[in-house]
Amino acid sequence: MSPERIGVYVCHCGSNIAATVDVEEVALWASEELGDRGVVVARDYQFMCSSLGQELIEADIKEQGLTRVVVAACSPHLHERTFRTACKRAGLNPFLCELVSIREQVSWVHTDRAAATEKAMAVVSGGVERVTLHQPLEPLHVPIHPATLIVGGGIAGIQAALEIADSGYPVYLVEREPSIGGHMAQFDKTFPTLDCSACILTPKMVDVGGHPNVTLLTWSEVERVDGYVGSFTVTVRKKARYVDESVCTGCGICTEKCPVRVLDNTYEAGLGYRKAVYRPFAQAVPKYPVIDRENCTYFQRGKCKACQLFCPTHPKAIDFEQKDEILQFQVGNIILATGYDLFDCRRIPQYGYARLANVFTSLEFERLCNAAGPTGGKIVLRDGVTEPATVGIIHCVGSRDHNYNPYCSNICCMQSLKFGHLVKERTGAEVFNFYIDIRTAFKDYDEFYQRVLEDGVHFVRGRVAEVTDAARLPGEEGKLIIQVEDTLLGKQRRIPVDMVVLSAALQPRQDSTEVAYTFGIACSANGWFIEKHPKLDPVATMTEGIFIAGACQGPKDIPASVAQGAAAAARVLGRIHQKELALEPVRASIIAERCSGCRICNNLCPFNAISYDTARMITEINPALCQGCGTCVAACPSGAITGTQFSNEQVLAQLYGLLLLNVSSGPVQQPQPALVPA
Amino acid sequence: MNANGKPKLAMYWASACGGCEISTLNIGEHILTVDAVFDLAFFPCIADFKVKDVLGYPDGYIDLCLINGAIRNSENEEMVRLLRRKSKLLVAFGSCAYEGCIPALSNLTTRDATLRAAYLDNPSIDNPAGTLPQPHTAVPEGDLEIPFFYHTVKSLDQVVDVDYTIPGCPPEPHQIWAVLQVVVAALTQGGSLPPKGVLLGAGSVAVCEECALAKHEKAVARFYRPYQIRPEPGLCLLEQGLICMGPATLSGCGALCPQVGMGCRGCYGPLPGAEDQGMRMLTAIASILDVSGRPGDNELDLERKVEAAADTIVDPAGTFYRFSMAHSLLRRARTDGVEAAVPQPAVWS
Amino acid sequence: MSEPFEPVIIGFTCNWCSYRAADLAGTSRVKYPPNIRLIRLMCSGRLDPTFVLKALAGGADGVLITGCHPGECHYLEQNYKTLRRFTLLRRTLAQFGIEPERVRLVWASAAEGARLAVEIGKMVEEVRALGPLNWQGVIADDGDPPIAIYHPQSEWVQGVAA
Amino acid sequence: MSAKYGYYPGCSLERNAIAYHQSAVAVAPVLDIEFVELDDWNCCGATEYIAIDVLPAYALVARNLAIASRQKLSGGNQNQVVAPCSACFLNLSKVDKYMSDAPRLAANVNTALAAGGLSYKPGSVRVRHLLDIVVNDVGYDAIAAKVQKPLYGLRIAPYYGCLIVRPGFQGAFDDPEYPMSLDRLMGTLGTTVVDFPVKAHCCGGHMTQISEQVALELIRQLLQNAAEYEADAIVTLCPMCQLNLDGYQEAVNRHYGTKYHIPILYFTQLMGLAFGLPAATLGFGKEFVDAAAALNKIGVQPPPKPKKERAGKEALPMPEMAAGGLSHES
Repeated sequence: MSPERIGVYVCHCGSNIAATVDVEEVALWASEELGDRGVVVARDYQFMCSSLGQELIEADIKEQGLTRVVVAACSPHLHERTFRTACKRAGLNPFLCELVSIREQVSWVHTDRAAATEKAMAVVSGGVERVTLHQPLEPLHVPIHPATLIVGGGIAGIQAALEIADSGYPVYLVEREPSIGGHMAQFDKTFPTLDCSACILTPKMVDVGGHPNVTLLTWSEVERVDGYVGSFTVTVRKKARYVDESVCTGCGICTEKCPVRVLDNTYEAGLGYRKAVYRPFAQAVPKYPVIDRENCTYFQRGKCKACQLFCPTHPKAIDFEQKDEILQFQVGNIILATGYDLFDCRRIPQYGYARLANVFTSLEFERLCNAAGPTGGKIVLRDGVTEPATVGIIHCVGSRDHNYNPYCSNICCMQSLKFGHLVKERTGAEVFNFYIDIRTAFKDYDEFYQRVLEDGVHFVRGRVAEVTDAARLPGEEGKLIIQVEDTLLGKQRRIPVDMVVLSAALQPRQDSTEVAYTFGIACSANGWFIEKHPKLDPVATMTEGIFIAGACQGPKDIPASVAQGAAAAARVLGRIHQKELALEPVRASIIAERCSGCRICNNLCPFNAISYDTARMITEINPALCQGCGTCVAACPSGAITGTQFSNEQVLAQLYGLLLLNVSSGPVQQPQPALVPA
Repeated sequence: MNANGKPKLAMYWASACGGCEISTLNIGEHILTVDAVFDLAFFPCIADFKVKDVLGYPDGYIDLCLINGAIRNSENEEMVRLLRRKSKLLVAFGSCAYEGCIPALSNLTTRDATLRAAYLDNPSIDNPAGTLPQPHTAVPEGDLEIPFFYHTVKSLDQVVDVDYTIPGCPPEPHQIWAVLQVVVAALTQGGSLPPKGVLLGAGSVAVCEECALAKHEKAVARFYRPYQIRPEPGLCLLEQGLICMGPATLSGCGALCPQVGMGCRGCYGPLPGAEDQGMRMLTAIASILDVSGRPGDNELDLERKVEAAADTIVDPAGTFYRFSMAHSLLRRARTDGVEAAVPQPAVWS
Repeated sequence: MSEPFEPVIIGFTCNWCSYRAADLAGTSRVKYPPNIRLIRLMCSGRLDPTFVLKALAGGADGVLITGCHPGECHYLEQNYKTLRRFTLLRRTLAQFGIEPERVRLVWASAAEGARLAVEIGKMVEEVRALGPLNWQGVIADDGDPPIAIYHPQSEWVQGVAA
Repeated sequence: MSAKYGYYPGCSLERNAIAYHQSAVAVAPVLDIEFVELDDWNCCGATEYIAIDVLPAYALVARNLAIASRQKLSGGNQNQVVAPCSACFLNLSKVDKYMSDAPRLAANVNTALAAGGLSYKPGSVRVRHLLDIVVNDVGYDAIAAKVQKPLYGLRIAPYYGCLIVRPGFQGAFDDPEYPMSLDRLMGTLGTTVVDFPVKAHCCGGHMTQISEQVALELIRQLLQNAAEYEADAIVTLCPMCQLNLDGYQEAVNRHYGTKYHIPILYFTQLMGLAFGLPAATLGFGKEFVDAAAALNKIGVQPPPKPKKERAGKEALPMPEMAAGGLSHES
């Protein structure tokens, strides 16, 4: 007879379970067959997760003195916490309650009622055997360090930094480029309001730059993250700027005097040039320039130093001896806002990008129409002089295409409409937008579309087959001909244009898998960071303490990125206020007297929770660092490592129950080997 | 206790190699003490006892009976059942009696395959008629009988109730003497006997604790057979790619083998916390096999790399269950129709 | 026609990927045979090969081990160790005469509910074709007659044979 | 030891594309390739027969596959058959693929073949195009090493036609939208390869028989584009494309009043020239539009590098081509 008094509760879940599993039969079977395994009460109820259902459990605990509870219902990922809290209210340690799934893993996936019922019985029996061996546990409380690390200084990172810093908590904002601002800093106008991108972005950048609570680390990258939620140790490499930030006034004379002109592939998207010592753009924050080693004559050939010569500061701000700095600091939470990369249009050869001069990408066009851009905002062809008479804007380049990216990149429709409007406004050229569907789903977006229609932009519904300069009909010479099937007219069309703008897809960063690996979060197959729940928890990740915001989680526009930046900040502020966090007490621990010091387990832990004590010649596990995966438990040749909630005995007990070896009527009898003497 | 008041000692060898007897005699001059304290009631290895002598004893006559060797045939079984009845304390002495040891390795194959290998397709056999030993053979002189050769080898505790166990192949002389002293104290000066079923003459943690070789974090690209490399002295053998069962084997022998550069074979059996020595060693080896990849690697390439590394471990079942086959969770191979994949020893083929 | 053999298969899943794939199969109502019974571990790295042996010896006809795809492990790299253990285990089981189809390893991310259901269906059919494992039977029927009496006619037979 | 391939010439290479056959056979030994002609091969039905009646058309082609599979040729695990003509290549490749995809079709075809004592198991023969073997098995470096007389000064428009780049067949070996393998091959031979954007557009195929008007328009577009880029010759790898562009060039000139005089050659002919083989053995002279004028332009030194005319001060920088891509006119 088992010493425990176990309550079994089989849920109907309306008809979700009851339709395929004979829940009354399961409850009856549990009380009859599992009586001597400790089951003292077995009920079935319409909705166990309802308050009435929970009260059933609480009443039984109090009146029948239950010491264990097994609920057979939906998935533990849904209502485990609900039933554990119910037990806690009734005075029973929450970890003595087990939720076994007979909905997602039985009723919803099987059709044969008898087989499903028998499987439900086995699942309940497994739960009963397992819960018998559960130990009362207290959640692990870890302190939360008030500082926060934000990776990525785009609009999402900036928003998160401001929200947290304004609440009075320290923020480290690490940005890979010399200045924060991200892709938004490259845009001219933003949809749908046609606000000047710089006008609405720079104030926030200046706030971040000057904020007492923000430590701004630009031209820097996170190299390592150790520790766990509440106390991460972050190692950042602050690359040498060769400019002493304490002395430099940001006057820009060095950039003026620098003789070396370099093609700027990042900020100017390859359309403009910068100097070897440069500041990405005028409103850059921080205002200190950076020397680009590869192109600086001094670093390559040891002479020049023009920038240092003309630098008006004393002592000279330009310092060629500056070395990379490795910084290390403690933070409680981390927000990743690393943004996106643009699809490489060269991957679609038939659109002619990089082969036909007047084919531009969306980012190139943003620089083209930007007042601070290489052409001062004049929309011109690649020769820098001629204004286009006709412009073709192609949507979904590399998006919604099973050869490239299956997903919709969310922003290209509105961006293409914006481009159409800007061309019409500044050049009066004919504009053709080639689309599959116009997606204007958010506030004031469709109104903007109507306005662009009124501007007289032509819309051709069809995926462009080819952009070619091979003229075929008269009037096509010297033009770029867009070959497209107009699905509304139902015929092929060849539209000669002077300029083509490709609204390229948004793609995950090139190094997103490495970054995910560094921060211990998961990356989906195509590279977007995986959120904890796509609908209910989009800014958290499966890893406690790591949050994501903005385009790194999936293609989205500025309003959504700002919202997610603020949301992630709110989640972090919530954590900081709690001062400590209760973690699932699933931990591994070593039974010291059984450890022989063989060190087999020493290299198993990616969280460095396992360390060897050279003095006592045995291995120890730091419970704070241990994430509870159990790999070392299964690896220890002496069986000297055990784990709470997932000990060998508990798992084997569940197995014993699942195989119905604990019930007389079970399918497989454990025959006594004939040879054991009477 | 009868006539001369001296406790009666017996030592029998079932399917064994005699190594345990030699190790017992290796306790040196203490053998004189044993002779002084005990009366030998049955010790076929060193004195001419006959079965009918044992049959003549009343039940429980033998105070201490040390049985080594596995139960391979019907004679072994009869004798151990007989000695069980005639003995107060029955000790499973050595790895064969404790967990099957080398004889039990034949559980990976069948009786017929074993007999064929020994009597028919054996390189040095001359048996044109292809005769195989039979339990009963009629010969002019009469009916010849030999014990029945079992399909499955069993350990002592799978046949009779065992009081104590002394692991090891063979148990170390100093451990044997230590156990004898405890028993002698109990029998003569009324000292207390250890609780039934206890493992005597062994440590409580793995061999590594007693092993003097330097141990570090282990990452092994591949494994070698002992003849393939010459291990560096002073460094853990496992780290050099030699399979050493030390981490999964009970200490007590003083890590003799690793000190001379030979990986521990696992003869002292599993640790108290481990239910199946083979699986404990398998998962230990898998944990230090240095084959992994980075996110985005091709899964097939990864599998090929792991398979290639696993190829360097020639006979996993035989290696990891060399001594504890009879106590393994699966106990024997399934051979009905499915020809047990007995690995051909690389040396012969 | 005798009742068709219904194999019992024990499935080990990892909490972050394959268990959620099983849940997803449920929420998308993808059907698969009921012969499999799942055990949730925190990670496929938690799977001790002893569990597989215990399942087989305890009456299961097959064991399905599932986990995150290599590189997508919630604990970063623990499924590489699962793959190594599985590779060594499969070879050891082959020496015990257990067909490789009875113990399989399938990687299933949290989004591959349907694929996991298909793999389960495939495995159930393969094990059904192999027939029952019944390991207890393998251990019990060791093909030996009761004790072959040394001297059937001698008086001490009773003592020994009792 | 030279790599052996089963050789399926097809009817064209015996008649109107004899130049392709002669140049291919001449070039093979230089490339260390050996062609073993399938004995008793039959016509592949080109692009017409399949439109008339599917099953006999498949059986007709499958017979060749059956013969090839019986004739263990190039060793290795799967013997390979090379079909220089694009239509033959596509038909052999298509039949093999559809027989493996549709077992019922395979069964019907095999019952037909049984009458001749033959059968074909789908997948047992790997169908290759000649360009694929030259570019991928031999490789550009090996070819470059064999070039004795680089064809400097010759401006070439590489024309693939629409059959060999069609995606989805196991023989496909280049980008269906914008193939580059022939461009790189011609570059390796020393010619100046012009950017020929219509290089994978249709040549009209058998439309010349059904509705000449449509075919002439398609052919005109190809010739016009080649002329625009001042190509000296168009190089192709398919007898039908060669025939349409070459044979109907005069008809296009008459119909549209144009004066195109662009010879249409096979890539193997130019390879032969570059390897220093005598022109006579390469089938020159068989073409309607005489190639002599073009061939005379082959100089001894490479043409002067066209100096990039100084882009205007305000010109915006061009993104550079994908790494490794042949940048035209550079």
